[in-house]
Amino acid sequence: MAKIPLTIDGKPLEVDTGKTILEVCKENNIEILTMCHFEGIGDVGACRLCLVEIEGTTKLLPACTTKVAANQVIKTNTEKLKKYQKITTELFFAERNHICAVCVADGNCELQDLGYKVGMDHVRFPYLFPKAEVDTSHPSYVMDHNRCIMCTRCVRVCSEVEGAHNWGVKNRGVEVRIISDFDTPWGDSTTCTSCSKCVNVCPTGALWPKATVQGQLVKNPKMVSELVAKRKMNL
Amino acid sequence: MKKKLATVWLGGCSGCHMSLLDIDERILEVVKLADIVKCPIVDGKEFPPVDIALVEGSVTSDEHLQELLHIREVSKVLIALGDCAVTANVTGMRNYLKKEDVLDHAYVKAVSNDQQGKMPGHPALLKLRDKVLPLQEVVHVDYAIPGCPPPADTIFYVLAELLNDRIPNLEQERKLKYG
Amino acid sequence: MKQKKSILDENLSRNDPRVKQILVKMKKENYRPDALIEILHTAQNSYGYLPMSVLAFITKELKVPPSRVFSTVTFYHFFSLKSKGEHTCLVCTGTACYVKGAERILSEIEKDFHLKPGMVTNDNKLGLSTARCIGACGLAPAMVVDDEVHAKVKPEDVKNMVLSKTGVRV
Amino acid sequence: MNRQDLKTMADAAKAEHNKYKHKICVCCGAGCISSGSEAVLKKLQEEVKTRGLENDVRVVPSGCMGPCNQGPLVKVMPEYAIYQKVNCENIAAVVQSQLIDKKPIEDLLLFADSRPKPFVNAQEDPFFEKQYKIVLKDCGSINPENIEDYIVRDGYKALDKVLFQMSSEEVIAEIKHSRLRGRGGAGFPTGIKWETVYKYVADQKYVICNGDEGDPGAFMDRSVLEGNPHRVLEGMAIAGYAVGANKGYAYIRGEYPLAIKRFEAAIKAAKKLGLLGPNILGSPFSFDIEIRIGAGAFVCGEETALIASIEGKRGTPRPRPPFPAESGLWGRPTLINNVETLASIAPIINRGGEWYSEIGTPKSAGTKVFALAGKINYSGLIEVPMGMTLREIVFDIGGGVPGGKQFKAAQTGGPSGGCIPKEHLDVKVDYESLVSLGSIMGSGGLIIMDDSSDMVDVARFFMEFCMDESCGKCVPCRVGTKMMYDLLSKICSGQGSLKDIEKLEELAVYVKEASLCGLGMSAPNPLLSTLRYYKNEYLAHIKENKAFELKAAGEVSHG
Repeated sequence: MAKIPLTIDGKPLEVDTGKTILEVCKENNIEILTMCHFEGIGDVGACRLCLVEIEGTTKLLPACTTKVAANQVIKTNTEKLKKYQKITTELFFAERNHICAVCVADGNCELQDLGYKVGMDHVRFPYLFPKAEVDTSHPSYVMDHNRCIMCTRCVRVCSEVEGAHNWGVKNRGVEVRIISDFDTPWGDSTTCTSCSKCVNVCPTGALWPKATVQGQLVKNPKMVSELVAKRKMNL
Repeated sequence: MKKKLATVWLGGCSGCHMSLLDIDERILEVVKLADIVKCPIVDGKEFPPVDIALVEGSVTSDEHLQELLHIREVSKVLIALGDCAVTANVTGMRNYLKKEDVLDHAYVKAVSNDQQGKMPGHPALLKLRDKVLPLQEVVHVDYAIPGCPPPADTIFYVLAELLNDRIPNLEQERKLKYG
Repeated sequence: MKQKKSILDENLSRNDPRVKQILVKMKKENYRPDALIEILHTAQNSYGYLPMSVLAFITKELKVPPSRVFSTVTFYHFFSLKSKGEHTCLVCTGTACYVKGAERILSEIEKDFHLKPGMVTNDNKLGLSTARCIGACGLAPAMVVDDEVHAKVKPEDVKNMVLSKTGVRV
Repeated sequence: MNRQDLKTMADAAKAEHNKYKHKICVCCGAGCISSGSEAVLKKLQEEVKTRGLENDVRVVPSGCMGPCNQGPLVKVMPEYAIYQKVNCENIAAVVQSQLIDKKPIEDLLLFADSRPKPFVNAQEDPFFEKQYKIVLKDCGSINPENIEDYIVRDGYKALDKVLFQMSSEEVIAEIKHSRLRGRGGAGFPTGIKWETVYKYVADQKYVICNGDEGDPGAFMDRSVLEGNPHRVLEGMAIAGYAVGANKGYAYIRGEYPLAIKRFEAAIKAAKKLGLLGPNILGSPFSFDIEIRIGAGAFVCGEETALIASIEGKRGTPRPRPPFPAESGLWGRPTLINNVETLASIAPIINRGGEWYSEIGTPKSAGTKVFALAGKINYSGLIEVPMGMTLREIVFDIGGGVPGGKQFKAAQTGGPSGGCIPKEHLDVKVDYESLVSLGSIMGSGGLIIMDDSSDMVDVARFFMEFCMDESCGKCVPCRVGTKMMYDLLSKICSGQGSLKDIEKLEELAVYVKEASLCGLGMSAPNPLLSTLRYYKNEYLAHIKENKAFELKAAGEVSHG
């Protein structure tokens, strides 16, 4: 693969063309915060945590969907970016009802980890306290909309990897919600294969296996990434 | 001069105070530098001017609101202690329901043997507000220590820094804990 | 998973003229999934709204996942899952109408007909909705009663206007 | 039909039209129709017939003439006498006095109720005199449902010219030379956009006409589509030829049924004459257009969201790059131009890019159509050269603010724009100057506010719009607009604090920079511009706050 020169955070690098900024950063141990990104499923650039500054561009661009180009000068850790990462994290927490104290994912939650990483000790913006449902109709799993951050990993893994298209998104703006089929109970789904991929890629306590108690959720997110990788190998 | 310290219990379960007690013998270091002048277990009607106020719990009633406004006025440093004070936490879980429905469920519909299914209405009872609010949505908060309960080590760290006239920095991963 | 009774099990009569209209449109669009929005327009025009049974029908005919249909329907303001009422009253709340007092028209309707935007009267006779701009800014404030645009509406005339156009009784 | 046939048809129709002494246009734009112009048209046709004038007078329904709030409007040519608020009762008198007695009825002439003396020739009225019509030139003078009317006025001449006398490169060079910029709002140079799409090699390319005019307070595109659909159609075909696309989509708002109907009719008529379809005018170039009806989502005005919507999905935008020019509709190179941009193409080809580039200002060439509305005497549709001052537009053309009130602000760019205060009335309106004042040109909505407007409430109004229209995909726009709306509502209801203003400012900059698409990036503009020019009004709201129990929020001194 052809190599191109570029600079990330002052470090000169030779990288493969055709890769995204996020891929290149990972290969070079440069930490980029992500939430909607998940190894093995398509990127949508929605969470805005991976925004980077590129010299010569006034817009901030998401590392997950922006391809590297020769002689780019990329910054991933400016004060502005850090400030925005923190606001994004605060908005995540304020949008729905994240009651860590009673959450199955407490202690094993990507949203909590994000909060610790950006040093969020409190949310400065008013909590929205929306009314959100908990769907327990599925025999094995629970969907708790209170904990959902609309990263849409479940939607994408269900359509791209499993091919079932059980999940979708309804409404728009702050009223968006993940839906199963016709916004019908998950247990009544005609498309769900109960494959558990969505449960394993969910970053928070929104999707979890039944009979899990507070703080006891165990996930296996690698399962999906490895599955996708093995499929590509054509063994 | 010794500093003055107060701890307050608003809408919470007192778990944060338990965690405060979990600093164990280090409480002796705290009282070397500060007098605890007001505390749920210290008798005293007035809330005197203090250097540091540790406030547990969220604002759930009119009484809490008045109390908090007073504390803000008489405290140099106000610390929100624990998830209820910082996020509304479990106490805030009634925010997506109607207050009347919640009370109805608790006092009228619930199986109870002391109220005969009646809503208590004594004028001396505190009045619940429609929405439970974390402290920073009501007054300015100087420091927030999240956690349900917050780790004893973090509580002690913050107190020790402030009592020694240093500025605590909570924006470090190991100091923060949610839930 | 155990199969429960689903909306997809319901069947519509292909002889229903409204269903026929949808079928004609689907045929014209070669049953292409990307024509979904066009087909939904046709369905809403024939039914006045989009009943779940119609969504299930479209889903089956186009062979698209139910979640795709439902997520698309709920994204666009034009589509409604509920009946909008036999007669409709639409108040423009675009900028020009806002500046010229669309709020007062809305509160007048609320007072006279006990309707808020998105609501339908109990007898399903009259529905009230708002639009983000109907492009009649020169005539602000504007409202549309059963597809007829009314210009420079005065709040005090609203009641009679709606009554005379729709025959709705208060 | 081949080239010669087109010319023969144009000549014959011209000769036919010239037989008449008068042409009377009855405005049948959506505005005048709602004032009853269709009945007037019918009555007028009868009247002409009863008086035996049908060989002297040609009566045509036309598109929008401009002063929408004076409708129904009737224009008598060649005198250029415009009658306002014509109805079935007084139309006979108009015919009698204007055509037979040759004495116009002054009381019924345009602006008779507000001008000291109305103009017998409306072109002399300042409302029209100051305008420069390119896009709207034929709008209001031709029957939009009759392709002949368009052809008589050099219609499809530009398409003929490019197909037989110009290469794709030459067409693009001409557009670049004209310095035309996208009229949808952002002002990207049209020629460069065309060139980019042209350069990508692909088995299939597309041209999309963006007629999803979503700004509340804007109706330029509606009027053009209703009043002269063939001009847009011709522009699309020329664009297709230039970039190498043979398929076009016209995405039109569902709220504009008349525009959809007329554009559909235009496509049908053009196909019938071979001006659309395979081998246009006998050339090797084929081009077909399909209509896609919008379903009520403002965000679909954004390129990538519009594409998703045409593909039958939720209209959510995706990050760019890749831009639609590289990967657009179904992953193919796609050119997306706004209605007004496309309507400017034919005149540029006919008269040359040089001619067009000399109109307007050095950086913004040509003319711009504005929808003038709000607290203004003469609201309606106008077209002015770029660089005209706001004062001229508001006071000379628009006749100033009614009811003895004072001009307070002009809002441009809708929910993506800002408010321009009194002290900047002399700004020369073009892309750059409006941006420097914290607003944008936008698609052309121009709402005038008088001193009765509460500017914090105005900011709240637009934020509510953006919040409702946010697609919900990215966090800054989805949650940020909601937060800002809540904070603005809090301030409006008198419960705000200084800290809330700080939070608003922080969120506004964040949402502007971190959002995925143009909707989020521009959503804070009305807030930021009102904070910039009317901060005292925000502070006044906060002062009222004293009465509220939560008054201590953020105002207590500490430390």
